[in-house]
Amino acid sequence: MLSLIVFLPIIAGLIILAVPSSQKQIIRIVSLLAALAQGVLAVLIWKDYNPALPGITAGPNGSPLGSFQFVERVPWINLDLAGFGPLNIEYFIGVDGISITMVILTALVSAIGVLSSWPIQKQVKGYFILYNLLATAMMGCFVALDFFLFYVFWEVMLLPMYFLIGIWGGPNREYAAIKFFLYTLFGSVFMLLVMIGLYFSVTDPVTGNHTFSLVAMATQSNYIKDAILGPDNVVWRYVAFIVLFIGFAIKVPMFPFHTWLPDAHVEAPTPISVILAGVLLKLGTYGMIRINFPLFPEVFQAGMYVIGIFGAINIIYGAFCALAQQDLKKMVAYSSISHMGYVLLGLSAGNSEGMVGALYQMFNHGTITAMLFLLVGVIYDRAHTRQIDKFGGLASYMPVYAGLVTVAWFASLGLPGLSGFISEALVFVGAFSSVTTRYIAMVSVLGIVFGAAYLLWSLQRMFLGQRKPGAAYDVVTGDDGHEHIHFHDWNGKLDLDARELTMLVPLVIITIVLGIYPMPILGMLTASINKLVEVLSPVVLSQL
Amino acid sequence: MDIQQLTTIGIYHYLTISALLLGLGIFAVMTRRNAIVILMGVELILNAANINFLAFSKYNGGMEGVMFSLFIIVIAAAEAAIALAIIINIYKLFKSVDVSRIDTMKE
Amino acid sequence: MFELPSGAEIQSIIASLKASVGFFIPEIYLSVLFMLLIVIDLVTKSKKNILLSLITLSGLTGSLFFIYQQHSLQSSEFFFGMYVLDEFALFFKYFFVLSGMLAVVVTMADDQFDREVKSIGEYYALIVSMVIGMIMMASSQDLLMIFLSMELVSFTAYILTGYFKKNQRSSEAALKYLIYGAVSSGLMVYGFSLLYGLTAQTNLIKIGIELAATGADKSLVMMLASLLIITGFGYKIGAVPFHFWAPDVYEGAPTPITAYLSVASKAAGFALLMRFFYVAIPHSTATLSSIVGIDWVTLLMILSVASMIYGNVVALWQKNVKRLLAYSSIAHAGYLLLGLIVMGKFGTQATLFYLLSYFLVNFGAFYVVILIANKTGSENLDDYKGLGKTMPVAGAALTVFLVSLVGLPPTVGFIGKLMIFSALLAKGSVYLWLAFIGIMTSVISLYYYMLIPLNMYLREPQQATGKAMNTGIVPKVIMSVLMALTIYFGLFFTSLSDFSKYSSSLFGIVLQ
Amino acid sequence: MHSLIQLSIVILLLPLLSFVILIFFNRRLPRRGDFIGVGILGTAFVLSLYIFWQVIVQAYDPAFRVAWDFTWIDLGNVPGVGPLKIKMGIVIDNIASIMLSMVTLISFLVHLYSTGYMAGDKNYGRFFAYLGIFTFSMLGIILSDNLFAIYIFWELVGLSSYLLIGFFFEKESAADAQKKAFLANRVGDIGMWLGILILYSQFHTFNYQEIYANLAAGKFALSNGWLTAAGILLFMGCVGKSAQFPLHVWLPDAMEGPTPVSALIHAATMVAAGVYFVARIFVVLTPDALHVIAFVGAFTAFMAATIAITQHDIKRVLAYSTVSQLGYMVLGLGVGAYSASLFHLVTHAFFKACLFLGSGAIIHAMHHEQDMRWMGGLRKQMPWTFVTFTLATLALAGLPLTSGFLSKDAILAGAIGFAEVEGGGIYYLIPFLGFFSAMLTAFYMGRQIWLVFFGESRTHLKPVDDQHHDHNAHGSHDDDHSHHGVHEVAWNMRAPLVILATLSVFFVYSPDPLDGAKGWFMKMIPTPATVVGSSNPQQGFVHAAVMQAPHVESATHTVPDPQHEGTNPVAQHSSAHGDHVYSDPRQAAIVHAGHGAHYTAIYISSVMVILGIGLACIFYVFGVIDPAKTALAIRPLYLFSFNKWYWDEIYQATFIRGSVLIAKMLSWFDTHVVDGIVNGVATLVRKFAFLNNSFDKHVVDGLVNFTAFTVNTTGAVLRKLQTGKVQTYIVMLILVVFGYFVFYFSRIVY
Repeated sequence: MLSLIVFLPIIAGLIILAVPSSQKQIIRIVSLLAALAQGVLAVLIWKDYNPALPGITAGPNGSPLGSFQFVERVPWINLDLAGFGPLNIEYFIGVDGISITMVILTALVSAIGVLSSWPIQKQVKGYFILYNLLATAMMGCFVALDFFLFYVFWEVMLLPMYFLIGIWGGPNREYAAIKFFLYTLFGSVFMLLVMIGLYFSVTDPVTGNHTFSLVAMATQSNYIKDAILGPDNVVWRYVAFIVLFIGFAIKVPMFPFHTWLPDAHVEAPTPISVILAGVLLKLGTYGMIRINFPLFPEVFQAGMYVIGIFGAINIIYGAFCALAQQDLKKMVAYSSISHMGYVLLGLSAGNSEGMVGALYQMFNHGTITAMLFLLVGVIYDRAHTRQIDKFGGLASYMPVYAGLVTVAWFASLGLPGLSGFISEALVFVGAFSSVTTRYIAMVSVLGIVFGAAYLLWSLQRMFLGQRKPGAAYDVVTGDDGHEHIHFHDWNGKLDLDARELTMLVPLVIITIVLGIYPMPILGMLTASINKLVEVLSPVVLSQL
Repeated sequence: MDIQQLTTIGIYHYLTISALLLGLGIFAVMTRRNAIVILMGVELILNAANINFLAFSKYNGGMEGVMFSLFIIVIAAAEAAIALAIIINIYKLFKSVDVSRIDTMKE
Repeated sequence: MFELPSGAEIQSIIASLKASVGFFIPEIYLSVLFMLLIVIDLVTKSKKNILLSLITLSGLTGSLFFIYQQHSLQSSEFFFGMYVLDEFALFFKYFFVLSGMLAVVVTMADDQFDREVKSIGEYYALIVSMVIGMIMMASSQDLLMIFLSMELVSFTAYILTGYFKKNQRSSEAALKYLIYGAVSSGLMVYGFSLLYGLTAQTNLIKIGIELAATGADKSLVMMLASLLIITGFGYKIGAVPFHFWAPDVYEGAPTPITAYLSVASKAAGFALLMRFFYVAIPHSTATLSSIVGIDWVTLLMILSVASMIYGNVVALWQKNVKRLLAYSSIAHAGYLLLGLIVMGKFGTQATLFYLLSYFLVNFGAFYVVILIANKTGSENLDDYKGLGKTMPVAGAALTVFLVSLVGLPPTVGFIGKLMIFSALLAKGSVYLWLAFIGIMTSVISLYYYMLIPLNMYLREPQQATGKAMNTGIVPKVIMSVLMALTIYFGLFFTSLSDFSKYSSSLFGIVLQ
Repeated sequence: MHSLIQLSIVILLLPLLSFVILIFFNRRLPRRGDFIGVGILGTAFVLSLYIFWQVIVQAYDPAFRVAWDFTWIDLGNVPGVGPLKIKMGIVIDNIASIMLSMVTLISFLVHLYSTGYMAGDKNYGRFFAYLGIFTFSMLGIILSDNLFAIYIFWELVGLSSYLLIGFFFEKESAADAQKKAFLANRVGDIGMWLGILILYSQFHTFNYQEIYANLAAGKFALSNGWLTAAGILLFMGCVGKSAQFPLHVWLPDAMEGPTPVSALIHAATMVAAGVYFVARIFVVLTPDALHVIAFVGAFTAFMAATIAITQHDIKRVLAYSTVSQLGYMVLGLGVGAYSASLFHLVTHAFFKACLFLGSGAIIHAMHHEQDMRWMGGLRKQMPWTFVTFTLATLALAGLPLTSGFLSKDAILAGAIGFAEVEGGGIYYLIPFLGFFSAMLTAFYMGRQIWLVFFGESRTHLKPVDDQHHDHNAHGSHDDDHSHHGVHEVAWNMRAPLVILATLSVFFVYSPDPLDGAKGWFMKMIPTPATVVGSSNPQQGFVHAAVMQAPHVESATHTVPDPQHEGTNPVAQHSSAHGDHVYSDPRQAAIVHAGHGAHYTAIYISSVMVILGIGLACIFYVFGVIDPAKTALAIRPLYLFSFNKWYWDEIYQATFIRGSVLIAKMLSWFDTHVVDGIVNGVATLVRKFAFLNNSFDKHVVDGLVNFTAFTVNTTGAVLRKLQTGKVQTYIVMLILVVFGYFVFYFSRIVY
C-alpha cells in the first residue's frame, strides 16, 4: 500500500514517457490521475491508521511491527563486504504518527501542485516527468525507515528540483537552481558519512548484523560501545549530530543557511514554489525528528537551547526580512523562514506540547504556505509582476480573490480559528514550559507582532485604499456603470476561475476545520511524540 | 682480456657510473629542446638502469639482471622507432622538433 | 661465465613451460586475433569498414569465453613465477576485454575517423594488442614482466594517440605522451634495478620476503627505489603529481582513445600498483617505514588527496568537455587510491567496484560526447547550449552519466563512492579526514559536471537551429542501455559487489 | 449538561450563524439579509434575557455558577505530566449572565440602528455579517471558562474590529486605522499570552478554577515575582483591548469605522472586554500587580480626559471619553473596587452606546459632518436625539440620579479607601486624578452638548474645499444622500436611543439614587477573594494560600481555616456589611474603607461635576471667557492636549520607524552579508574567470560560496602549471621526485 503511494507518480511518469509530447492534455491528465490516486490512498491509510501505536523505536518484541504500521520490509541488498561482514540494506518502509501526517500533506500538496501546473506550456512532457519523479522522492523520504533508502530518496529529489527551477523558472533561474543544488548537496554529503558511520556502529538486535534500519538506530542499546559512533566516542557523536543537523537545517532552512530559499522561491514557477514550501522544507525538520534527535538524544539534550536560539532567530529575522520586501513572493518566502522557526523552537523545547506543536506547525505551514504561493501565482499570472506597490485597492475589484487572500494571510499570521494558530500556540506553550527554552520563547513571541505587521501591511498596500499611480492595471468603467479593472495582456477571468478555486478552496476548508478541531491530525501525532519525548531522555522530564 | 682483472673493481664503480649516466640523462631530458636529443637522454637513463642490472646480477649471482638488461635494450630500440615516427610526423605538421614550440594545448 | 643446464633441467623446464601454456590461452588467442586483424587489413584495403569492427568485436567476445574457462583453474603462478592467474587477474582480463570492445563500439560511432583515417585495420589491431598488454600488466608478478607489459601498453597507446596523422593536436598529444612516458618509465626501470640490487630478486613475492627480512638496513636506497617506481606507476594511473601528460593527451587523442586510456590504461595501472603494493611491499608487519625506507601509505595518501583536489579544482576552469573529463579522471584516480590506502580486502573490493562503475559511466559519457561532436563538430561547452531539446536522448543519457560521476544516487557512481568511504570508515576514525576531503571535492565536482546539463537544458542555443539532430537508432539504443545499466546497478549492485569481492583475492598474499 | 449551558451555547452560535449566512448569501437575499442579522440578534437577546432572569432574579445567589467543558485537544499520556488534555468549556455566573444580556441587547440595537444608518452602502450585507462574527467572539469571551479560549476569542474580536474599522477600506485613513488597531492589540496580546504561558507552565491547565485552586494550594513553583509578572502581563491584554496607556492610541483612530461599530465595539462591548478579563483573573493579581493596574488606570483616565476637552471631531471626543472611562474601570479594579468597576462597565456600556448612536444620528443627519465646529442648534431639528443624548451625557458626567453616578462614585470611594489602606502618600494621587478627571469629563461633555445642540447652525462656516474633501473621502458611501435639510432620524435609529437612554437611569440598578451598593448589581457581584495573599510581610505567600477562597471549588475546601472562626475582627466587620468573608485582610480592609469613604466620595465628585459643568457654561453658554482666547493664552498646553500628548508622533518616530529601519537593515544584511559573504568574492572570481561571465555568476554563496572562491582561485593558479610545454612537465616530475626524496631523507637522517 505504501509502496503504491510512493511509486504511483513514477509509474505515471513512465506512462507519460510513452505519450508523444504533443499530447499535452493527456500528459496533464495522467499526472493528475496519479496525484488523485495518491490522495485516495493517503485517505485510506489515514482511515486504517491506529493512533495508539507509538512508532519511533522498535516495538516490544524488538521488531518494528507493533510499533510502526503499514510496514513493508523486504531485503533489498545483501552484500558480503570483504573483511568486514554482511552489508544488509532493506527496502523498509512504514509510517508512525510523525510520518503519516507528512504523507497526507505530501499527497495533498502534490495533487494541488499538478493542478496549478496546468497553465505551463513549455516542454510539458519533461516537466511532468520530472514533477512525478520529485513527487515519488518526497513521498519516499517520509516513509523510508532504512537510512540508505532515505538517503537515496533524499538525493533523488535534488536533480528534478534543479531542472524544474532551472528550466521553468524566472529570469534569474540558473543562479537559483545551481545555488539550491549545491547548498542541499553540501548538506547531504555529510549525511552520507554519518550514515556509513552509523552503519558500522549499530547492530540489529534480531539478526545481529550491522544495519541501516533507522528503527534499530533509534535504540541506544543497539550501538556497539567502541564503534566510531558508539556511546564511548562522545566527540564523534557530537560531530555527527552537528553535521547531520546542518544537513537538515539547510533544507529547513535555518538562519545562516537560508539564503538559497528566497532565490529559489522567487525564480521557481508557482507549482514548484508550492511543492518547495509545502513539502521540501518539512523534510528538513522531519529528518531532525526522525534521525537527528532520536539517534543522538544526549547531544540533543546538550544542544536544545542552541536549536531554540536558532529557532528564535529564524522567527524574528525572517519576519523582519519579510517586512522589508517589495516582491510579494519574496515576502512569502521569508515568511516561510519565519514560520519554520516556530517548528525549530517547538522541537527545541523537547517536551510533548512543543513537539506536537512543531509537527502540527509543519502540517499547517504546508497547507497555508501552499495557499499563499498559489495566491501569489494568481496575481502574477494576471499582472506579470509581484511588486507590492504596483497594486492597490484590488479588494473592490476582485472580491473573491481578496477574500481568500485575507483568509490565507490571517491564517499565516496565526489567527485563532485557523490551523496556524493552534500549532504556534502549542509551540509556545511547550517552549515556555521547558526551562531550557523559556526565555527564548519569551523573545520569540515578538514574532507574532511582526508577523502580523508585514502581512497586514502588504494586505493594505495591495488590496485596500485606491489604485496607485503606475499600478499594473487600469480602472475602466464598464457599460453597466460599475468600475472594473483591466490587466494588460490578460484575457482570462478577472477574479478567480474554476481551476484556481478548486486548488484553493480545499486548502481553505482544511485550514479552517483543523483550526477549529485539530484532533484529526493531532490525534495521530500524540502517541508518537510522547514516545519520542521519552526516547529523548529523562532530562527534559525532570524539567517539567 | 682477463675477467679476473675486471673483478678487482668493486660494484660501487658500476653504480657510480650508472648514477652519472642517470644524472646526465635527466639533465639532457630537462634542458634540451630538441625532441630527438631528449630521446637520447631517455636512452641514457635506460642504459644507466642496464648497468645497474648487470652489475647487480654479477654480484648477486643469478641471471635475472642480464635478462632484464637484454630486454631493456630491445624495448629501447622499439621506443626509438616509435618515437622517431611520431617526431617525423610532428616535423611535418609543425615544421619543427622543438618541444617548447609544441604547446597548442595547455591549461 | 656460467655453465649450461643439464638435459634433465631442460626437460623439466620444457615440462613446466608446457604446463604454463595451459594458463595462457586467452593471451595467445588475443595475439592470434591481433595478427589476423593485420592480415585482414592488408587484404581488404578499404577505409573504415564495418567488417573489421565486427571481426574485432566478435574476436574480443570470443576471448571472453576463454577467460571464462579460466575460472575452473586453480589460481597459481607459472612461467617460473613470472606470471600469475588469480581472481584479481581474471577480473581485469574481463575488464580490459570489455573496455576494448567498448572502445571499438565508440570508434564505430565516431565520424571523425572517416575524415582523418585511411585504413582502420591496424587501429583495431593496436587496440587488441593494448588489451593484451594490459592483461599482462594485471597478471605479471615479475619486475621484468611488469616492465615489458607496461611498455607494450605505452607504445600502442602512443601510436593510437597520434593516430590522426594530419591532426596537429593528435600528434602533439602523442609526442608529449611519448616523452613523458619514456622518461617516467625510464626512471621506473632504474628504480627496478635498484630494487633488484637490494633483494637480488625480480619476483614480487620473493622481493616481499626479502624486504621483510632485510629491508630495514638498506632503507635509504630502498627509499629512492620506491620513489622512482611510484613515478612509473603514478604516470600510468595519471595521479597528481604525475598527471601532467593526461589533460593534453586526453584532449588531443581521438575521443575513443581518450575514453579507452582514461578507463582501461588507468585501470591497468591500478592493477599493477595494487599487486606490487600488496605483494612486494610487506605490510603484514607493523610499520612500513621501519621495513622499507618509505611509508607507502602516506605517499599514496599524498597522491590521492592531491589528485582529488587538483583534478576537481582545475576542472572548474575547463570549457572543452574532453579536457574537463580528463581532469575529472585525474580526480577519480584520487578516489580510487583511497580504496588502495585502506590496504585490505574491503579496500580492494571497493576499488574494483569503483573501477567497474567508472568504466561503465565514463565510456557512456565519452560515447555521448562523440555523438554530440558528430553533430555539432565541437567539444566546447558553449556549443552544448540547447542540446537538451535537439538531442533529448543524448542529453538525458549524458546527464545520468554525469550525475553518476558526481556520485549521486540512484546511480552506480554513488555506490562506488559509498563503498570507498565505507572502506575508509571501517578502519575507524583514522581515515575520516580522507573521507571528508573526498566528500568535499565531490561537492565541488558537482559544479563543473552540472555545467554541461546546465548548458544543454537551461540555456538556449546561440544560433537558433531548432532542428532536431537525429543520432540514429543504434546509438540511441546503446545510450539507453548504458543509462539503464547505470541506474540499475545503482539500485541493485549486489552482483557487481560480489564479483569485485570474489576478485579481490591475489595470489601469494592473504589480505585481511 | 445544565439547561442554561445548552441555552448559552445556542446564544453563542446564533451570531455565528448570521455571519455564515450573510457572508456567503447576502447578495442573494432581499435587503441583503439585514433582517436575518436583526432577527437572530433579537432572538439571542431574548434568550439571554431568560438566562438573566434565571440567574439573577430566580437564583439570586452571589456565588451562582454553572460550568461545563469538553476535551478539545488530547495530548495523550505526556511523559512527566501524565494524561494531558486541553479543555474548552463554558461557565455561567452572575457577571457572565449580566454581560450576556448587555452585549446581546446592545448588539441587537446596533443591528437595528444600522438598518437605517448603513442603508445604501454597497457592502451593506457584509456589514451585518461582520457584526455577527463580532458578537459571536464577544459572547465567546464572556462565556469561556479558560484562558486559552478567552485568548482565542480575544484575537477574534480583534479580527472583527479590524474588519469593521476598515469597512470603508477605500479610505487610506481607514486602512491605516484598522492596521494600527490590530497591531496595537497584538502587542497587548503578546503580554497576555506570556502571562497565560507562565500560569500554564506551572499547572498544565488553562481552566480558571483549576488555576485558582492550584495557586491557592501553593503549587506555584516559581518565585512570587513571576506571579506578579504574570498578573501584569495578563493585564497587558486589557491594556491593548481596553485602550489603556500606553496602547490607547488605536481607539481614537478606530473611529474611522462606521458609527454603529464605534458604538458597539469601541464604546460598549469589546473595549470593556479588557476590564472583564481583568475581573476574571482578579484573584491571581498580587498587590504589586494591582498597584500597577491602579496607576495605569488613573493615568489613562486623566490623560484621555485632558485630550477630550480640545477635540473638534464629535466622535473623537466620545472616543477619548471612552478611554477615560475605561481608565476608571481599570482604576477601580486596581484599587480593589471590583464590583464597582464592573458596575461601571455595564452602566458605561449603555450610556456610551447611547451617546455614540446619538452622534451617529447627528452625523447621519448632517451628511457625514463630524466636526462640532460646523454643527450647532440641532436641538430643534432633532429633539429625540437631543433628549437621549443629554440624558446619556449626564450619566457620563456622573450627575446624581443617573447610573453613571452610582458606579463612578463607587469606584472613587474604593479609590479613597484604597489610598487610606495603602497608607496615603503617593496613593492619594489615584483618587485625586479620578476626581479631577470627573471634573474634566463634565466639562468636555458640557462643551459638546452646547456646541452640537445649542446656538445657531454653523454649517455655512465650513470651508468649501474641506467639505468637498470630506465628501470624497466617503467614496460611494453617501452618494445616495442628496443634500437636503437636517431632520430627525427614522424610528429604527430612534428606538435604540430611547432604550439605551432609559437604561442609564438609576432605578434600573439601585433603589437608592445615591448608593449603588444597595442595588442588586453590586450584591450579585461580590469581590472574589484573592488566592495569592497580601503583600504584608507578616502574612506571607504560603499562609494566604491555605486560606479558604470561598467560591473557588478547590482541594483547599477541606483545609481547616484558623481565621474563619469569626476571630478575625476585620472579617467580622466586613461581614457586618453583608458581604461575604474576605480571607485576605488587605482586601477586607480596602472594601471596608471603601464603604467608609462612600459619602466623602459623593460630596467631592458632585462638587467636581458641577464645577465642570459650570466651567463649560462659563466658556460656551455665557461666553464669559472666549475659548479661542484661552487657547491662545495657554497655547502650549492647548497644543499638547489638542495633539493628544503627541503619542502618535512619538510611536511613529520610535517603534514604527524603528522596526521598519531594522527590517531594512536586516534585509540588506541578508542579501549582502549572509547571502554573499562571497558575492563580493564572486566578483573577485569574475576577474579570474576566462569564460563568459555566466560561469562565475553561479558561484554560490555563504559557506559553499567561500569554498567556491578558494576553489576557483586555487584552480586558477594550479591550472597555470599546465603550461603545455612537455619539458616543464618533466622538470616538475623530476622536482617532485627529488622533493619527496629530500623530504624522506631528512625524516630518516634526523
